[in-house]
Amino acid sequence: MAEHPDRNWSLWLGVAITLAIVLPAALSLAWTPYPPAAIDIKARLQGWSPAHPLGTDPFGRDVLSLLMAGARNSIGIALGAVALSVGIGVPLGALAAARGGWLDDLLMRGSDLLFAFPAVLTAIMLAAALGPSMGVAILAIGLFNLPVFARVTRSAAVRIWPRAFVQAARLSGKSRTRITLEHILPNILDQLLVQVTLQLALAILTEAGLGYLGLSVPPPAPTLGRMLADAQSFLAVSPRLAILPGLAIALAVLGLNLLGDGLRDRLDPRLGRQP
Amino acid sequence: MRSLLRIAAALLTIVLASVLVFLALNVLPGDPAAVMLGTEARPDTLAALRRQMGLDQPLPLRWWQWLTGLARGELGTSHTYGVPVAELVAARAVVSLPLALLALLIAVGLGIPAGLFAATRHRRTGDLATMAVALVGLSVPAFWIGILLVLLFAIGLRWLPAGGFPGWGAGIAPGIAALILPAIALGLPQAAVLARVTRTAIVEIMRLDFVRTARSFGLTRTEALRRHALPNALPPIVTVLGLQFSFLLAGAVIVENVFYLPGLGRLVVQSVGGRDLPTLACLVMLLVTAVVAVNLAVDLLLLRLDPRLRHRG
Amino acid sequence: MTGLLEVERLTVRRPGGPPLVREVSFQVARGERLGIVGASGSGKSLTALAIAGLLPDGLTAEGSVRLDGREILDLPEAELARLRGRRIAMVFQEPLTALDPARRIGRQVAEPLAIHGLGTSLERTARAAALLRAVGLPPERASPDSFPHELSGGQRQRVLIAAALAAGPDLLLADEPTTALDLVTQRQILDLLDELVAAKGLALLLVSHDEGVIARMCPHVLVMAGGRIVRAGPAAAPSTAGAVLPPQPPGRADPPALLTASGVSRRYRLPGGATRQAVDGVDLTITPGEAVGLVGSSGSGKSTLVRLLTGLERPDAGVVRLEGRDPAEPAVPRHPVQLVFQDPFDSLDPRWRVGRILAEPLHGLRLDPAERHRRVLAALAEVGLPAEAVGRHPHAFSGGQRQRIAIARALVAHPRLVVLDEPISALDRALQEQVLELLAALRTRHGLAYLLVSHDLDIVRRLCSRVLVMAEGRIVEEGPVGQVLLQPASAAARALLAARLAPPAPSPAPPVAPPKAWDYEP
Amino acid sequence: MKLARLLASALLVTALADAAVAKDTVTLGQALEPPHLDPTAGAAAAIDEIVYANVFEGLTRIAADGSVQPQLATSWEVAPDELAWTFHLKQGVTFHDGTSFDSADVKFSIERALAEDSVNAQKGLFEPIAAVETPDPATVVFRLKRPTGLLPWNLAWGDAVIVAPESAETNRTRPVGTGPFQFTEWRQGDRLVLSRREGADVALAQVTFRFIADPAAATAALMAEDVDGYLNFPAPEALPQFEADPRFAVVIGTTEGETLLAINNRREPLDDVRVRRAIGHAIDRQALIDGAMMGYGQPIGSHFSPSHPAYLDLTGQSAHDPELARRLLAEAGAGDLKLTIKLPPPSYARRSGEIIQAQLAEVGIQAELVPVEWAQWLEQVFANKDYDLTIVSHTEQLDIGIYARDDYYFNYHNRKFQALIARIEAEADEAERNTLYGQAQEMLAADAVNAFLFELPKQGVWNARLEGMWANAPIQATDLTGVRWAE
Repeated sequence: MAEHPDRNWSLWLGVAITLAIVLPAALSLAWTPYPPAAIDIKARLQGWSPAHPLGTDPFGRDVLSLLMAGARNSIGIALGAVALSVGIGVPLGALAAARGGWLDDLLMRGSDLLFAFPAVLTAIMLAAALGPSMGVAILAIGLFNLPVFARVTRSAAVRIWPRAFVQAARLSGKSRTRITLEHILPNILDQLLVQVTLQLALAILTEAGLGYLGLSVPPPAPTLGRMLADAQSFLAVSPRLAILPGLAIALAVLGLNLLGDGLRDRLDPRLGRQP
Repeated sequence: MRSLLRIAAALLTIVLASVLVFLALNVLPGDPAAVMLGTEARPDTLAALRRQMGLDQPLPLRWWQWLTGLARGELGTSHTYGVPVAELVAARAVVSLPLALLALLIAVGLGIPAGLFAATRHRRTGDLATMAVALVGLSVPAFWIGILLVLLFAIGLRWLPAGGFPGWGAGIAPGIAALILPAIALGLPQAAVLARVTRTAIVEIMRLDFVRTARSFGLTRTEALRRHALPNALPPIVTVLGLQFSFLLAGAVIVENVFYLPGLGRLVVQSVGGRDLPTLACLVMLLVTAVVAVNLAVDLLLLRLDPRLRHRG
Repeated sequence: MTGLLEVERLTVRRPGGPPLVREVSFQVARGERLGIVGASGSGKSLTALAIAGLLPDGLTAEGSVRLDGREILDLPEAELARLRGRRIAMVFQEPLTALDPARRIGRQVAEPLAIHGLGTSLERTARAAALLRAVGLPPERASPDSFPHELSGGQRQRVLIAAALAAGPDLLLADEPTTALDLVTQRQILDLLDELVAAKGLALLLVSHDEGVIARMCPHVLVMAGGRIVRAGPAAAPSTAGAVLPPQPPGRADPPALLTASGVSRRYRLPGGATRQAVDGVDLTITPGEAVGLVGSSGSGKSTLVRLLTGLERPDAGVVRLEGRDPAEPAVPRHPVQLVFQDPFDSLDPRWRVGRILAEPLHGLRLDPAERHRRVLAALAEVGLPAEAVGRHPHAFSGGQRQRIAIARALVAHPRLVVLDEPISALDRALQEQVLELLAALRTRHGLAYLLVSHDLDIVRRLCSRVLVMAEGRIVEEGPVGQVLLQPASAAARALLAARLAPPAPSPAPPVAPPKAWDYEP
Repeated sequence: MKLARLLASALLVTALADAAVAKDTVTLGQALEPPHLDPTAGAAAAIDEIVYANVFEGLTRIAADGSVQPQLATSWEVAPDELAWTFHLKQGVTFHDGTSFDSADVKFSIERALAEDSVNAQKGLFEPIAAVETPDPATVVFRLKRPTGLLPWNLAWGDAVIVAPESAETNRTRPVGTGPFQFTEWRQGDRLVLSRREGADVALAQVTFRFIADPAAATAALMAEDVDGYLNFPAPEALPQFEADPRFAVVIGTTEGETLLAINNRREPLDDVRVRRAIGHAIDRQALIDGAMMGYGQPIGSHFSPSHPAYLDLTGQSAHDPELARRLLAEAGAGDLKLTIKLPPPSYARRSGEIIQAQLAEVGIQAELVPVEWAQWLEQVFANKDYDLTIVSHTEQLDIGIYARDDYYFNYHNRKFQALIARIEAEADEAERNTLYGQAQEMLAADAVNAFLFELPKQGVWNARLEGMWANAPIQATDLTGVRWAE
């Protein structure tokens, strides 16, 4: 029986809110009411209207299309960054747990070193060196999250290695790598999944910060972060321009956090022991 | 013995960081001299300035001079401002450090009680409501909160300045007044994080046997939580606090922008833009050292808090 | 005269769920001792917890619990808390996690006094010291300033008992107080409880799954099953000692050794820098088809020796040979030796289907899939499980069934030696019987050699012909089962024998068949 | 003596700081913070915007209407052969540190700018001077290599202010000049305070510059009255808000900032004039001004400021005509052109970039926007000429001469144009110079060297009760000498 059945509302609410942001973003790959970059100066700064349900921005672009494309780019960057940190962090953590000893210390010290660098600084230097682009944003955010996954993987894997079924696998002569792939990773998948959702949320927030400093994707590709940053000075003229992207960011982060909490409760280690 | 090992590891991290920093900074495209002389400068004047700044010497030599200078405490002069780097960075640290501490104070003052309150009402409305508020606090970008605070308190009610920093010379009160709004903007999201961590840690511990033992001695559920669960929940809370403080030091650059505070974060952005290498190098070393020091402090504090760790010395 | 504790139609359930404790009623008079025995899941622990008002989250209790005639079941938390520690005390099963890790034991023993405001702090510290001495923990054995993690399981249980009795309760509820301890310590704790309860005239409600423990401590017994009391009355007379297995006839003329260990030793570096000699210069040989027992109290190095013999760990010194080859070498085929673990819930990967679990030991052998599948089905049949179990996950099986699956896994690679590390101690009494019979049958059917590791001499007597007694990392005694277990020479063996309680119910030992090789070689 | 004076001024300052905000102090916001405070050793506009005419003074100065006025030199005359200029100096002038001002200081300042290791950003201004003679403390004579009618105008630049040998080296952090205001305090990243010298006849006793670049923060600072005004407000989009607020006066003026879409004239196919003219015709200047600058700013057809008498309106030659642009591109065989536009940080560049990208797309030119920082722009675009198009505003006054420099990043080498510029520099008569300026503008427009967009507007916003603030910006300066609070 689920440990607290009524707690699952956070899972479903999380799924609902996340989809409310992800679906339009995915849709924007194929279609948006207007091309996001279509500038029409005469139609600038209009309020909502049948033609433009969410109004237009200072260059006359359709805000709804911008939000959809912006969400797509922001989520794309977040996914890319988390994929990068999972792709490198998880194997590192697993290796540290499998080998232990001096390699374990070395890897963990290495991730501390990476952790010591403030993320913002890494992003700024990367953007300055390579010029702001989607790749740089992904690299900057991904590098910073890497130690988180290394640590989570290592501490989860270290608890699985002494389990009896792993000893049985070692007895059958399987190599450490094969045991990691067949026994260790599947059993820590749920904890990783929770981290993925939480780190996605954090990545979207960090992208918003980078956008504010002008280090995220260059124009004309919109991202939620830069839309929010550009709209700051228009706050008095039309607050809608700042509120909408801010709301989209908040909803995306809220949805992913709820999803993460819901997953953590649903994937409670019920499988191991009979209640 | 173990703590000696840890201190040595921390020092190693710092030296390694210095190599990484110097290499990274010198690989940045863009010539500091050009930045200073602007669009009209002639090639010969550029060369003169570059000689003046010592940029024409080979890289390893400059790294060695810089590192030994660092050890001796000479941090060189800023390329952009022409002021000794130590002075410049100190003036900024005097703003960023109190801001980070104030934000941390707000985070602890709001976050931990909220987490405690939610834990005591586990799975009842009090818990869900607090956690919902915490989630919202977590989801809103810090600079958005900043802007809203300015609109309300600075422009609307005129209680607090919209930004800037009068300097501690003008007295403690105006200094604090200038830091309140930015500290709230920075502190709220961190409070949300802290509330969630505190609640989860306490709820996990409340399930453990020794809490039930304590209740069997005659404590009510809430008394057992405060006397037994909270002390055991301190290690995870302290760990998160350590991470948050390191983030607040340099991660606050965006809030510093919104409130135009002369903090470390903005100096970082400025130095990268202006290719002010000595300042940037000193800044990064300061931030890395601070983070390593904070991690070390957290480790040593954890030793005291959790006796089980103490045996591992 | 009303009893001290009167429980009437007590029912415990998760709101809207089936009752876990159904209409339980009983009485305990002042100074009287009542035992409740039942298999795990029979609701015996929940009954005790309900009385103390310490049910886990989400469970509710109905019916009536009266203490000295006063209804306490529906008391608000604050009022009920005032009774706990002062009138009703409890001792729990897991001593390792029952004490606050961040607080010194002296303060934890004194805490009930502080909570109920008895005496000044000086008096409380003195009282705590006296209590610790009373439970056999004078300052020289365990200083009041030490932390729980510095004490052994047995010592921590003593601290718990001292704390429970600190505020002078009238009723002591003991929920499986000795289950997690090894036999020797178990005996000492029960003696301590017996003496203290008598001395302080306490009423005792003792809950356990082990009739032996109940029989020893309580005149009256309730037997619970499925949440109900199924039998009540005086404790059953201790059943007669089981028949002794006829000593194993010595094997054929000295066959070539299957497994040999000479001068094997292993040291561990403790976190504090000190080192512990887990195994110190052990020599042993096991011949094909032979069943050898390895006994010793916990901490004697049994498990470490098993890890060295099976090649899971490399010894610091000495040599291990399995059929002439070193099992720790990666290249050496591993299937000749298999391991069955103690905890059935821990020995199967929850994410894998049973079919894939059973096929894992065949990893090193180059067998085509059809042959693999045939072997898996054969192994399942041998342990009496349906073929369709192949497609299901471990959490769909009970503890006993999982242990059978673990045994099947050990068989599938046609091993010559199976090492059984405490194979049945985690199972209920009834299940232990079935698994023992299965193991005995498999040994005769396939001519397997067994190395049975256990702290329970009865099981060793029933399965093994020879036994090794281990203490502080060394083999202190070795010899045929009959001789070692009847006239033990070493002190360790004698302590183990003394700690043995009511011998298990008799059951006919299977006839001994000469070892027979598998119908074909792999 | 010097110590006493320093102590006195220090006391004065602390007294002032504590006193309630008496109506003789003002706090001005400024978008960019100067790297240092020596105008003779750096080109950043922010330096001049603080110290020009306030802290440092030159022999001559540019007034609010753009004309050249006497300052440290009361009068000057040129010899018949136009190779010798004699300047008569004001008497009784002292530097802030008490040292006296005389012809020796002028000789030192000019020779310092001309020196081999000089770091003066406008070294070219002094190039025609062969020698500086000081017959007596009150007179200076310049011997020229060639007639230079613009000498008084050149000496009015911020880079030509007069410094004393005793304080020259420390002017970067503690400026010492002859101006009415002296340096008091500078907290990098936050504020800079100047205070009135004893006996200086200026209304303000203390001026504080607060460095706030972020548009939203600048708006908030003004609305919360933390700051009394901005000479040039960084966010055009916030101006309507201030126009509607009686507390503030919004004064839109002109600057010397010609904003252009610079074209690399040496890079294929941009070396073909038809392609450059097509780019010019593709751009709708008014839509660009409305979109990027909220409607503030004047369209320009060549590299010249509309506020200057010699300005010619040549916008007609590159009017918005997408059809013509497509035809020109087809003629030049550049149907599907792919270009990059490098954008420096300022918001005028970043916003114009997005609009121009869309307008170029209309005529079939695919432009990719590449945002860069100043350091990268200076290295890639300015030094290495590694760019197709870039958007930048040249804010130096009367700087059409840059098209005559061979090393300049436009890669425009027109001997006829270079000869014309040389004649302008030599011409002493102003009317004649203006007609020559007209020919220069027409030549640039005809060659379509760049797509000339608009003149950066000066968006002045300050407290309505503040008088004497400049409307236009003929030179990069915040002249506070005439500023005071209305009674």
